[in-house]
Amino acid sequence: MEIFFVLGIPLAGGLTLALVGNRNYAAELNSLFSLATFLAALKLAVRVMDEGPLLVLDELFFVDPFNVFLVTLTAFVSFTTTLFSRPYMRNEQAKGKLSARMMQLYHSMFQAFGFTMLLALLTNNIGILWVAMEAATLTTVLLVSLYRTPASIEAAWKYFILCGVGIAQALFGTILVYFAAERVLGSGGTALLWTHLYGVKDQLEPTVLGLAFVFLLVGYGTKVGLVPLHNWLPDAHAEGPTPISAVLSGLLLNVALYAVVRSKALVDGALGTPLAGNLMMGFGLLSVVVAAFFLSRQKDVKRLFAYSSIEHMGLTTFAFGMGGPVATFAAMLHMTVHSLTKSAIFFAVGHAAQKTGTQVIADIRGLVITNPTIGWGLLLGSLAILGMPPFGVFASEFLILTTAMREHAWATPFLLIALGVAFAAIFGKAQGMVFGDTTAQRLPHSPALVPVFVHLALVLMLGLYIPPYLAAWYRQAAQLLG
Amino acid sequence: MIEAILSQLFQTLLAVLLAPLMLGWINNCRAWLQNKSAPGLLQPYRTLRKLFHKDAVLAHNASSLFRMAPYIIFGCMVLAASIVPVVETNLPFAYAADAIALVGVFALARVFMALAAMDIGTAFGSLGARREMLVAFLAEPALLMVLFTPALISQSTSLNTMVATLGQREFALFPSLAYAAVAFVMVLLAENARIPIDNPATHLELTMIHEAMILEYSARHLALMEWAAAIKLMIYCAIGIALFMPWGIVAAGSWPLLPVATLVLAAKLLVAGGGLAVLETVSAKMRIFRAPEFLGMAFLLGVLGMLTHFLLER
Amino acid sequence: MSLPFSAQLINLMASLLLLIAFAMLSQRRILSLIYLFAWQGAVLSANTLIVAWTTGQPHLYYSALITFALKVVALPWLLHRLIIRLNIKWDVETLINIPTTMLIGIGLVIFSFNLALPISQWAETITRSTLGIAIASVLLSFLMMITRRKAVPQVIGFLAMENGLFFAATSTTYGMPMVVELGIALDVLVGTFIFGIFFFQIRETFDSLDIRNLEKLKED
Amino acid sequence: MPWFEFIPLNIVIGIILFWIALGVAGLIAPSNLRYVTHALLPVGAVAGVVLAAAAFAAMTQDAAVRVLPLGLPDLPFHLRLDALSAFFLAMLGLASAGVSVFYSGYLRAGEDNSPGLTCLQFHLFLASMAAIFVADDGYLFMVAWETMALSSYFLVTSNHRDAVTRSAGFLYLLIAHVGAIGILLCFGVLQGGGGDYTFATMRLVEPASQAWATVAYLLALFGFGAKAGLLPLHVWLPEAHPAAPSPVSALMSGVMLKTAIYGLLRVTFDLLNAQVWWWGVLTLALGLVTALFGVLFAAVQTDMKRLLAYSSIENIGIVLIGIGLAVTFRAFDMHALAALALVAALYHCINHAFFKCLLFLVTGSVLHATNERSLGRLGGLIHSMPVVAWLALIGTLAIAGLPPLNGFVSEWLLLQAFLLTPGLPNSYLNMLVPVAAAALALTFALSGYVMVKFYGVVFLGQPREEKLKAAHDAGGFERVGLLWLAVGCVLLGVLPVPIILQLGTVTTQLVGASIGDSVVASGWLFITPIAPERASYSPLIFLLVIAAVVLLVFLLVRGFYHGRVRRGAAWDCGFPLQTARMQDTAEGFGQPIKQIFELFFRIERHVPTPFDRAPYYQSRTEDRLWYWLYLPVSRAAERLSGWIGVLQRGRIHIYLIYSFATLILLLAFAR
Repeated sequence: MEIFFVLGIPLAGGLTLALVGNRNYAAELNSLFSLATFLAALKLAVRVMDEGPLLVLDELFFVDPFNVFLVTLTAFVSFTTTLFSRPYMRNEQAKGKLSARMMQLYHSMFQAFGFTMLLALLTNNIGILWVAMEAATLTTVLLVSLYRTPASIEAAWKYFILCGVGIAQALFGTILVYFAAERVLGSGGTALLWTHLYGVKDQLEPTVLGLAFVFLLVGYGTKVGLVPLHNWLPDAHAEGPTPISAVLSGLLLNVALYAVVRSKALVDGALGTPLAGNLMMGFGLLSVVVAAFFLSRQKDVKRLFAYSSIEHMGLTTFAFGMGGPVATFAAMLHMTVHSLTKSAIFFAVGHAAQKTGTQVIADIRGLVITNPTIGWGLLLGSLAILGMPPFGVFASEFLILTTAMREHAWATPFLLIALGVAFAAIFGKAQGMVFGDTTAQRLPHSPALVPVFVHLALVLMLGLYIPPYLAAWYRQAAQLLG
Repeated sequence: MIEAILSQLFQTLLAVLLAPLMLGWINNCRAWLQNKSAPGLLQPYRTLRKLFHKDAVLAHNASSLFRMAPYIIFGCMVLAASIVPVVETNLPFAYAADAIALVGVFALARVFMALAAMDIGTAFGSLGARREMLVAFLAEPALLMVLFTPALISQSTSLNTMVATLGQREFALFPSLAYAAVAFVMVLLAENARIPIDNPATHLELTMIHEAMILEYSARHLALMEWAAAIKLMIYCAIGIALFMPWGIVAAGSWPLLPVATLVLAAKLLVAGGGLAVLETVSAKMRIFRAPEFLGMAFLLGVLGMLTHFLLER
Repeated sequence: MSLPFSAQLINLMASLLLLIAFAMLSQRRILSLIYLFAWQGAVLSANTLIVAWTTGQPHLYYSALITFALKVVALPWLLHRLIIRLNIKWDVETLINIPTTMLIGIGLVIFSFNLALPISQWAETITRSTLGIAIASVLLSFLMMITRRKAVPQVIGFLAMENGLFFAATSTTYGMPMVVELGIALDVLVGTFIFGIFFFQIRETFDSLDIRNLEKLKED
Repeated sequence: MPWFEFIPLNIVIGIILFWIALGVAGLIAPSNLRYVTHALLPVGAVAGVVLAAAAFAAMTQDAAVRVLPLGLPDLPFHLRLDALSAFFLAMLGLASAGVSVFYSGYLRAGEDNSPGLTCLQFHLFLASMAAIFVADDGYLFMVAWETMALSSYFLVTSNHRDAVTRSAGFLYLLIAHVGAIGILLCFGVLQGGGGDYTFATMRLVEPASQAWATVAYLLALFGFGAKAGLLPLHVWLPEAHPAAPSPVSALMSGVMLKTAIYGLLRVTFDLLNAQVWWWGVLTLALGLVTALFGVLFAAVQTDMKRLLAYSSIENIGIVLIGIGLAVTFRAFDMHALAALALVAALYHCINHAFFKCLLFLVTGSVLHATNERSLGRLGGLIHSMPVVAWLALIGTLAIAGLPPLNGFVSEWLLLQAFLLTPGLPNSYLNMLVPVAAAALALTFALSGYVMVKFYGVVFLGQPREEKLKAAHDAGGFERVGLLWLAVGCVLLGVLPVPIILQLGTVTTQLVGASIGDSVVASGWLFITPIAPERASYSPLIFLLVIAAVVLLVFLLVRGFYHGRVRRGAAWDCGFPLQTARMQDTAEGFGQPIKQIFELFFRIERHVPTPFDRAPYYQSRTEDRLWYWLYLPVSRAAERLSGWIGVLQRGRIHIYLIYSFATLILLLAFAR
């Protein structure tokens, strides 16, 4: 039952806001819908944890620990994002950057985007999954070009074309899977349902699934932002409004990765060879290294952290690729902490950029003096994302690195170098922005950064104490993925 | 127990009291060798007495450290004198410090002297202190190396055991000891501010090392400094003797043999003093920056001594 | 060899599709690109009809209908209006000159046939041999997107890729379930609308649809 | 086990939590100075003493273990308090007590961060170090380790308005982080697999092969070396220490560097089930180079805190020499000798903790009194701040390794260990030993040189600046802190035997032997590592004799002659005016070293010619390694990122080609 709320509320929200999104209470309404969604998601999660996986609406939707934790995460982060975006977007509007119609578009699309992601997570049908993923692109692409600046339009165009093309490959992959499954499950709906596919995964034709996985990996991998398919990501993050950057980084990438991981679980069963895992490890490692070296040359804050997202997605992909209970556990933990931390950072960055009126790193100085909350938020966030204990990111990196050292020692030198370079790059720039003397006056009112510190607090907690509930959650999910 | 204490006192006093005499003897030898009229053996004593009687003049800037230093330095030297087996081994105090600690004592004294020299804050005092430390940081490890060679031979760093093993052993040639001996002489010259490193008789500030450091001292402080220097020289000779010609040193408490030992010592000291005088006469003082080379050589010889020990004697 | 008539028809359609794909690859005029695109759609829906008729699967009729409505009528009309409004009929010369593109295209076709071979042997649909063509047409439209400099042809290439996929779906698996078909169709429609919006945005910001204006965001 | 027993481990945990609580309490009234300085910091100092007491109690008991319901689900925080941890905890407690008290006198309003924030960071720093010493699983260890790095980083950059400070902090945290990754990978090798990172398991796991064991050891050496300032990973040290507030530099130098030593010992002797003799030789060699390098650079510094920082590098090198010897001895199953070398190393650790903290605090007092860090502008402070000067003298003599103070004890033990190496069955090693011993001796002598320079230039002579005459002496809290540490130096120097006996338990735990029994062979008065006739040293007698003689001579002189004193001008050697600027400077002191050891330094001199309009002399001495290692690496990284940047030229066609090529390649690969 909750499932309908989880999906229905954002949908309804999207439609309502499409009508009233330009009113000045729209932002509150937006938060309200997201809150409701989040509560429903919680309820759903509790139920799943108690009663185990469930299938509804003749198997159209299914919920198991793996996706329900992502559902909750998604709902939560989009809720906090709405909290952040309320003052942020208002300021943008006040600055005259955005018209009322834009706000309308923004609000309704935000909800719609949430809906698509939840749909992608909850659906049992790989076809619908694809549809939802494509829809996610469609809903965000106009938001990326919201400001109508040449740069933003260019970014949106690239985003659209590259993701569109990528997703098209994913569709081909889906077709191939269906093609293979049909032989076993017979034509008709069931051949597209995860639940059934997993049941027969060892009978599926290996050659077909091998090809299928390649298409799926290239397709959804584009959305995950794996190098060399990542090129849309930094532009889209840098040019879109900050709340969108936050949800893109924090959520969309996760959902795409979710699709890849699901497919991997399927393909592994069929192939019996570590092909899928190796591919993912390869892509992951490449992404980590390349992104790390990109980091050191960034001049734009949001671009900087966009690349860091690529790096972390690479790390997560690498971990999933390694497989095994520890690595998978670590990977899921990393998904969680990354989306929490990264969105928090984007909140802080957004405020900083708004206050200083620039996204150029070199022009932002001494935030702790002008604006302590933002400054500390940004600094702690950067340190957290760099894997500094006691923040949670460290926990997952610890598990990933140690496991890699044990099972794939060849990869560790690259990881060592990449993490070192990434640290030098991000930390050097963050320090420069946060510390130092500044001519800027202390700003009259520093924004309430509740979401930032809520997220950081959560991440901190995950570093020191993972609630048994959550742990059980991860474990079951890890089991699910074999 | 009492005997031990007595013999300890005897040796210590012997060393402390005879030190100026030794100095006098060296000066005399040098005077003779250089066709000068000798000041007389007891001249150092007269000087000391005169100095003790004078009123001390302190620079305005002198701190209490400056006034303490002479006493501490003197104390160090006395301690050294009571550690080193000059005439007797197995002295009670000897266990309080071994060869390494002995080097430590000298270092302590030197540091205080250098600090005292810097205390006044005149150009020459600090310059002297710097030069002294420069000489020291090369001489000190060299001395350690010299001491390590016999330490390795006798499997011990305690001077007693060293002297005992070296003394009681049947006559055997130790090439390593030869190296050590040469190195030791060089260190001795450097540490006691003799030519070719320093000239005790100079009165040109720019060339001084030791003299420059005690430039500000007068009266009793100066006396103690001079005396300490004399004791130091004495001890060095004693160490050399104990290590490289250890025959005739008796165990503590054997009173009947004591006079003999003392005479033997006296004889050796005479020889050593003469030798020193000769060395100082035939060689000339070097520029200050030749000193590192000189001491580096000594250092090297010390290490070579140890190496040869490992190569040939095991 | 004697294939059933329907299979021959399907193969004919497939080869037509491939032919059109090549034609699009070599076409410089935008207007005729759109016509070609419409033709592709027509072939596609015809193919779907044939498959539906031979296999007697009702939902394929619907999807054939949708295809026709969407890809033969709606989208071409939409695009046509767009380029009339934006009055751009000509594409400037492509990135890589046409013959080279053709050669690469042929290479791709060989590659995809080899790729499809093991699968086709394993499959037993009457349309199995067309999988290779499906892959080929997808890759060809991909190539087309790469080589075009203006926005509109790129989009057409994108849609053509969609067609290829659709073809693959119908020919290899007798079509996806209805839900998915509808979803995909919806996405394509919306996508095209958004593309339309973009054309105007790009146009009014850069007063030209040349993608060379969209090369500012880069690492320097 | 009941939730709380009154055993040392629980007390230690309690102290850790208490410190954290104190830190948080600082945030209640962040800007209230008196609240922080007169309430929180002194209480923290008391906690330190308690910690030390608990640790001492623990050294005699056998290891206690406790698991906290925190950390990763499969890996709750494991804590363990054994002799090794206890020793380092004691060191931390004692040193931190002194520093905390000093800090409460040192902290000023308006400087750097708000007092409350500083208080938080400071106590987090202390707590994390304590946590490192009791951590018993890889995760907790790493968490504590990085927390320590982080908190100290914030303390270092507390004056972040200064660009130099910022870059120093950046360099520090960067190297710390890379080192941490090294340690992490080391744990990755040692782990039991299946997410089991407890030390208990690591102790049992046999390394897969000799090669893997070596990898683990080298990773540990790299990781911990980066924190300890082992060459060539030392560059952050002389930058970070001067930048930090003096009490922080004191803790970083005195205690934090020892956490690295602790970690190395823990891994090498406890967790890693393998012994290879050349590990020891490698460590020994690195230690020697580090020590010599450190002392040489200390000799040419003109900033008093930099000088002390380099001297820290030297002392760490000395400790590593001891560890290297121990590893080698143990590899040849000469456990007693390994114990001796280890005792020397550990004793030097605690010595260094005391005298280095003392000296850094002294620089703090001087800094506050004069606002000068440059040796070229100090001097003559013994007149204006006598208390600090005399306490500093103790530290100076101690660090210079002079008897009867504590520095000498460890040096003595270390040289003894060297003199015993002839027992080694490997002739090459026997050849190396004299050279190593020589280098060590040279290091000791040079440290004497450095310290005379330090003390003489700062406290003696005439004030080089007018304002120095107005310098005020340290305040009450500061004096207490200094006194505490100075007394520590003296006691450690004069009564070493009890501590060496305590160390027996540590060495027994690590190398299965102790020199305790032979030490007490001839009473508590004498240290006799092996046997009285082999070597013996009694600092107490040493001190008493000197004191007695001094007293006696003083009385005699006074008795027989007189104590009359007149004051007069200093002898000017015929130079009419002698100004304070004519004293020998720090530069001057460094000059001979530069000349003799020229190849170590990278010297840029500007010497004026007679024809200069505005003649000036300038000489910059830099670290060659910086130019040989660090700059090339960073340049390489830049170049690489330059190349990679080419990937993203902004052309969508190119991007499509990437996707296309990837697809084709993968398809070709997947068939």
